Amino acid sequence: MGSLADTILIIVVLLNLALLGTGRLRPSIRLVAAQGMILGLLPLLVSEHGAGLRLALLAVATVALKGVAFPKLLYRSLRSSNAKHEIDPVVGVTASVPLGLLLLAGSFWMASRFQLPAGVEVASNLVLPVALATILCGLFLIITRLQALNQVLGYLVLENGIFVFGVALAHEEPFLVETGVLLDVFVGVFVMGIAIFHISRTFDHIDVKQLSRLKD
Amino acid sequence: MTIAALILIPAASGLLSFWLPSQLGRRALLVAAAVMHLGLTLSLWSARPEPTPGSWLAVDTPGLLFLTIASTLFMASAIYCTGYLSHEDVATHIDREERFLFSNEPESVFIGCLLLFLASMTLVTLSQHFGLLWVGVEATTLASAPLIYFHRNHRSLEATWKYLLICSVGIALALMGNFVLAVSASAAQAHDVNLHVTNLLANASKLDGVWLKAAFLFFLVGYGTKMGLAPMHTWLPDAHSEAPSPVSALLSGALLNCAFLGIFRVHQLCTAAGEGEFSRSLLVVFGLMSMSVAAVFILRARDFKRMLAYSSVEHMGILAIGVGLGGAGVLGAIFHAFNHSFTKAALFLAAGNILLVYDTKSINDVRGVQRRLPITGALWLAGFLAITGTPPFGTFLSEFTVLRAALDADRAVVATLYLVLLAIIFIGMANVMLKMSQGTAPESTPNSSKDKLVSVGPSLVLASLVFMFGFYIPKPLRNAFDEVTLSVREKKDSLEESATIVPLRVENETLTAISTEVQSALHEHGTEPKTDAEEIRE
Amino acid sequence: MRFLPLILALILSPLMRGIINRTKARFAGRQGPPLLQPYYDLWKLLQKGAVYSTTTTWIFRAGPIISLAATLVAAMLMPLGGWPAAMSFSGDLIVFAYLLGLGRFLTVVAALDTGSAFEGMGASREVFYSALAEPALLLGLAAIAKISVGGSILSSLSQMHSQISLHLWAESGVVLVFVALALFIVFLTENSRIPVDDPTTHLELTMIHEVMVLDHSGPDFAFILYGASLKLWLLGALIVGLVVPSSGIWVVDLLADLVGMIAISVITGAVESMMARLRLVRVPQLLVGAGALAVLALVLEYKN
Amino acid sequence: MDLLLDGLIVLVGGGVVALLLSRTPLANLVGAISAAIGSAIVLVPAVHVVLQGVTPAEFSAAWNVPYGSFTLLLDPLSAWFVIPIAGLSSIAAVYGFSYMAHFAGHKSLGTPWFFYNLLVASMVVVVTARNGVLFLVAWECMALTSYFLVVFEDEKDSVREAGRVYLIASHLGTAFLLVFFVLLGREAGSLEFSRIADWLDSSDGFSPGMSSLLFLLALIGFGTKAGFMPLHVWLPEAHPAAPSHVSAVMSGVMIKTGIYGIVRTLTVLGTSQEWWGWLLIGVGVTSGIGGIVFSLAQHDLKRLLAYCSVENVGIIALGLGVGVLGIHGDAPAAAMLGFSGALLHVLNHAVFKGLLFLGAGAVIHETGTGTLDAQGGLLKRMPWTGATFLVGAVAISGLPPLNGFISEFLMYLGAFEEDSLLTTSGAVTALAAIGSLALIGGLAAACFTKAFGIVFLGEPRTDASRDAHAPGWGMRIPMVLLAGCCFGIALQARPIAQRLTPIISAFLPEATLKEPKVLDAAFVSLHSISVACVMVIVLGIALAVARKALLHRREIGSSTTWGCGYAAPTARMQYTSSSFAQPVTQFFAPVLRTIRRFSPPQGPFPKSANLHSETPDISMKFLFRPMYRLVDRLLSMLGWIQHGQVHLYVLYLAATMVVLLVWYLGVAV
Repeated sequence: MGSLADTILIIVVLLNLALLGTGRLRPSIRLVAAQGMILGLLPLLVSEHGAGLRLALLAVATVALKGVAFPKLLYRSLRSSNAKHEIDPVVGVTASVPLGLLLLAGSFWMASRFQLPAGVEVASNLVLPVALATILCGLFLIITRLQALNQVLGYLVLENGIFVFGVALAHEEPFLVETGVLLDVFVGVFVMGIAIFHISRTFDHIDVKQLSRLKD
Repeated sequence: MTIAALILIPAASGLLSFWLPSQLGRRALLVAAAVMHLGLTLSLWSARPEPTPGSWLAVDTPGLLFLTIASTLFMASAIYCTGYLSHEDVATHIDREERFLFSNEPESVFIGCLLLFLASMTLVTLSQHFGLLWVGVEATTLASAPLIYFHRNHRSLEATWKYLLICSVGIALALMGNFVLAVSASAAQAHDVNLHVTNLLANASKLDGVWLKAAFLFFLVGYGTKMGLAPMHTWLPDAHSEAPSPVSALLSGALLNCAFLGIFRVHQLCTAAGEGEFSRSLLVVFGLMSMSVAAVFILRARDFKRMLAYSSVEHMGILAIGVGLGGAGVLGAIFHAFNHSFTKAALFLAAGNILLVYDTKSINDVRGVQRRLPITGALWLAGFLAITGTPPFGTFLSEFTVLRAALDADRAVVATLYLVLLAIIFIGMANVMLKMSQGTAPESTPNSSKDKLVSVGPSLVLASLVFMFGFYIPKPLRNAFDEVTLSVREKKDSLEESATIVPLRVENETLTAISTEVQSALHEHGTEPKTDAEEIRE
Repeated sequence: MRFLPLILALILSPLMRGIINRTKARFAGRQGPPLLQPYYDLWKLLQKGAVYSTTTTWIFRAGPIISLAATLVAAMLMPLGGWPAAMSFSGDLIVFAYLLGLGRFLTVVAALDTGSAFEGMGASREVFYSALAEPALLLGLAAIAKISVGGSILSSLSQMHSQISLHLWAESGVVLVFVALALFIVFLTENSRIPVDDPTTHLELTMIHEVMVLDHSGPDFAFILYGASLKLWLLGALIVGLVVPSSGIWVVDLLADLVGMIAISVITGAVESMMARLRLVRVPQLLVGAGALAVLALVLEYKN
Repeated sequence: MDLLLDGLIVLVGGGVVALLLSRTPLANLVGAISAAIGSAIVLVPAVHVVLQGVTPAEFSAAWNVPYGSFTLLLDPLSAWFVIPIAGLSSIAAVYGFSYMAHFAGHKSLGTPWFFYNLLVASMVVVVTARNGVLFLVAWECMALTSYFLVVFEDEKDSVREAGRVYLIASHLGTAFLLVFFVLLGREAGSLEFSRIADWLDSSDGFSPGMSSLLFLLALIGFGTKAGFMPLHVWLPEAHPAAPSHVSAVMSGVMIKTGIYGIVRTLTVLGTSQEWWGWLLIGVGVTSGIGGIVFSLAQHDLKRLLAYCSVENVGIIALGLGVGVLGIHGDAPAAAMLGFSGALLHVLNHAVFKGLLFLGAGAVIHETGTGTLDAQGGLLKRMPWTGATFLVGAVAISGLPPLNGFISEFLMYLGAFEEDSLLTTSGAVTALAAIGSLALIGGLAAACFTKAFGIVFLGEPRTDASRDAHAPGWGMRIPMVLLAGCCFGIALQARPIAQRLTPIISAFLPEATLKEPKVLDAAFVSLHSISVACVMVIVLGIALAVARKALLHRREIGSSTTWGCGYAAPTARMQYTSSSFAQPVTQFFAPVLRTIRRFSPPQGPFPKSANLHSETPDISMKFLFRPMYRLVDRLLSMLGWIQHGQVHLYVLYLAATMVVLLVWYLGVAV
């Protein structure tokens, strides 16, 4: 079962790299959706004593949100904006991939410095590095990609990374909080979607580089 | 019951106001909800209700303090809003700076979000579970975003976007912090340890230090973003300057404190787990960074609302330093949170009046406020003195206490930097705010409105509260401060310490720094409170 | 009998002027005016009426009176020939200096009262030079106080004078010489003699004291002249008292001091005949030099 | 003690009422009366304490702020400072009533009176407070209220700028006091002065290093308020800007609270070191000579007076320095004389500086300008003002028969004593004191002959000064009163000085004498001085009578001033203030750095020629402004941080997170 978790995590990493490699928005959304879907399975695998009802519900909710709802929202705002692909990212798409690998290496180092406290068992020892890598990858997207939509995607990837960590390590997260978290993320993305809609309507572009009137 | 009411009243009335047809009704609802909320909050001071089942929500002293701040400020800006909204013309109108047409957000949405904002802040202050706390903080972001976008023009949209993105990312890191904390908690052998604050504090010693500290890092950056600690403060000046003034008042006075509460609770945990030194040093570093950044931009301020925003960054820095210094510094910090919130809110509301009349945020275009708007002008000057920590305002006492903590702790460098930065900021603000309020007013201003009770009343009340704190701190409040202060002392080895203290010192210190009730309480527990100085020297 | 020094000062002070003028005349190879000429002048002036400028106020009339009054009181503080002064108390030397200052203040103000540029000019120089002379005077006195009495609280001019003995000369003669020199420069300045000022002319723009009193006439001018000569006498007596060692026998001392007064007048005359007036910009240097002498004297005193 | 509180209550209450009356004509009356009466009430217990030498019980009220308690004590030292504060404030309030009257209508008079009353109250609290926090609060209230009085005419740019400089300067000064008190409290374990005293008795006091640090902090913090050079920059700006009765109070007594602070510090620290004496004398020499030289270079009457305040606090510092030296040179008599001189000069300066500022106010009130060269011949038009101003001028030049001389005489005596008794280092310092006192005296005479001569004597230089009228009795009486005090103190020199001895030995046990007879000699001479003063006056009168007799039945001609035969003299041919001061200013040119713009007359028939000269404050120009610019430039280097690029903002965030993690995982773990 650990092996299965491993494969999922590796897929997640690959998806990160793929995401870094694409400049066009539509495929990027698709990739993030895929990542969400995959992660939906994770809860079912983590706990040794079978998937309880709580985890099952969590899995369903995750898939529903990360895999279906978010992409829908993002497609909507993509249609509303006339942006098709990243104009000129701070770091070019091709250059992003090797940097992504560097981030991966870095996160492996970090993970190596953490040793899990006694009494904490984890589905796979890939969990921590992958989680960190995904988080960094998300931040990297937000920082380098200048299309507002891409930044939302970056935010989602970041969220996914945290999700990986949370599901795999923090068993004591009560259901109430889980749902609260998901709800918040959902509303967050929803509001961002609206914001993007407004941006594209008022500025007829969603290039955040040009959103820099407010400065000192 | 009360706890539920505190959250549900604003939430429900918020949702209600989305559909409420009559404008008058909405405003009435706003004020009514504010009044009820404030009433309930004050009632908490007399009797604290039982925690909710599962002790998800409960009233503890730090929470109550920050809840009081939030509720009071909301009351003030709710009243202010009723006047403010009537000035905002609903029709499409010309933008001040870029000369294009735009229209305001529908008032129903505005008021609705305002109330939801209050609800979420209440949730933050009352939640006894780190996860729930996080949910609340994220909720505040989402509820306040539409408020910043009230004037639907380019700049406010930009500000909203920055606010959303940066804060969401920050909060996400805080979520990571939650999970890391959970890991460190699950290290504890006892399996009943979860993220309940009380529970964690009780089992603090069992927590895994490495992961706890890691968690603190995530929380510090995450909630620090929301709190406006440099260098994560970047969203703050934009949001505060573009939001309508009553909202700026709430953001700066209440919201930042809520985020601070998050950090404070983790710090409490670290101290309880004996890792206090770690969190303290980090807080001091970030505090100083924030003050320096604020100093830089206050000196070069061109827009008075932005200047006020940067001053918020400065004061958040002071809070961080105070807590970071520990001992009396904590007292100073908590007290300062009160002073700063009230002062800053008063200033933002006054700024709203100035903005309304002069129709510009540029400092160079505003002169002679105290002639054009006598009361607002006086408020502006008083606010200036208060915000720069000048006697006889409460801010002086709190900043003085923080300074004292720094010197007691032999942190000469910190103390010096602190004073130098305060001085620079004083000069910067003096240049701006005196220039604005004095001098001869222009014969004609874009808007001809005068000081009205509803527009100056709230800030007058807040300002006079700060003035009162300069002379008198109500007993319960004072005890609450002391309690919080004692709650973040290093619990370990305080017993053998108690033997070694010079009696004279303890007597003086406790007489001055810690009020006698708490002292006696401590005696019953057999632990002697140490002087702040020695606590840190040890 | 304490009043003897005062009485002598009141009677003899104009005589000093006579001696000085006679000396100068001799140097110039002239017969010169009679020794008593200053007395005749005073008498004549007292007989006259007065002319007042319409610009002036009561200050102009008060000036000569008060400055003379101040000088008279100062005269009460000055001992002579082993005779203690009419009034003598610790620190009277300071009062002495400041009473002369009061006199100067009033003279200057009276000069300004005329609203004339000349008087203004003279006044401005007067205040400046006296400001520079003041430190020299007091530092010099401090030096004497130290070597003679030691412990100012009990030191008055009279005691200082009585302490000057041959023994003291032998002990710290250098100090005495330096101080005497410093005080002599002060003496010349305060009495507006060459090389600082020229008492004989008063129309060139370079003049100081004489030009200040340009508009005074009649009794007022008499007061001024008498005050001036009194001042001359007092400062002279100060120096003489510090230079001439006292033997303790009063007749001897008195004669010695009177001789000293004559001597100092003659010296003054000689200096005036032999030296030219300094350029105004040089005067401050002279005065600073005097101050330096006094300090030097004290420093030497600490040496031994 | 109760009277003191009653007085404070009257002051505050009256102020609030005046504030509420705001623009109504009644405000002026209420404000002035409450200020005058309130201060008068405060005066009573103070005088009683000084005369009886008994300290009433301290008034203490709990004060629920950190480290705070509301503790007041009117010990002799405090009482000594309360006397000038209350006295001058009361007199100035009477004057202020008439002075403010012509602002009535177009300005709210309630506000300035509100601040005036609070200013007086806070000054009294400052000198009686016995708790650090209370002291600081009162101290800062004093600064603020006076600030608001300074910017009374804030429609003028110059006034606003002056106010800004003042506010910033005093705030920075207070920063040092904050550190001072915090360190004090930390060492002694409390901010209650009484507890600090207990601590001193019980423990072995402050370490030498710490006490020196504390003293330096106090010297800077209090020195800023007192106006020591080079911390005086705010003073010549702020005092001229304020309404004249306020300038009188600020310059006469408010800056003395700084002196009080330093004296009190010596008490609280319980120790002193010899080099403090040198330092104080050094400060005194700098401020004294520098102050009076700059004063001479001024063209504006009130600026001149302001700089002269710097000179006088310098003199006071000299006195204190002599005192400290005396303690350490084992010359208690000298110490006593030094301190007595300093404390007495505090009182004296309050009297004559108050008088002079009121006079200046009358002049400005009548001619509408303080520029010296726009005045002239005012003595004929406002005889009372002129006469009293002359008294003040003579007094401030430290000349007999007036009070200024008495205090300087005591300092001289002390310095002479040390010069004779002390070892080389101390003696040389004492020598410096003597020399500079003498020089300062001479220059002060120059400065005030100029001020009085140019303004009140000669012919009017402008129409404004020609048409000036005498001010009403409301403004005359206060001036006459103060002028009377100048004589009174001089003639009562001995009893007053004897009052000082117990005060000083109360707060400085080291200064008390083994054998008091030495000091009696000094008191004897004070008595003889008073006698001499009387003689001067009597002789003066006698001579006046004599002169009258002489001129009796003789023809008294009157003509124009003799101009070397020049037929048509005009007022413009008179000597101007700057030309009067020229020899001095030229001599001190390297210090003054006066800026001259001179367009000389040209051609045989020159059309026009003019000379403009101004003397900006050197420490402002060459010390503080550059410092400020430097800080500004340094901080501006960080200006790029807020560039508005949101993705880079996120970069900050991410970078912080990563750096922290790497630091933590790489180093901390």
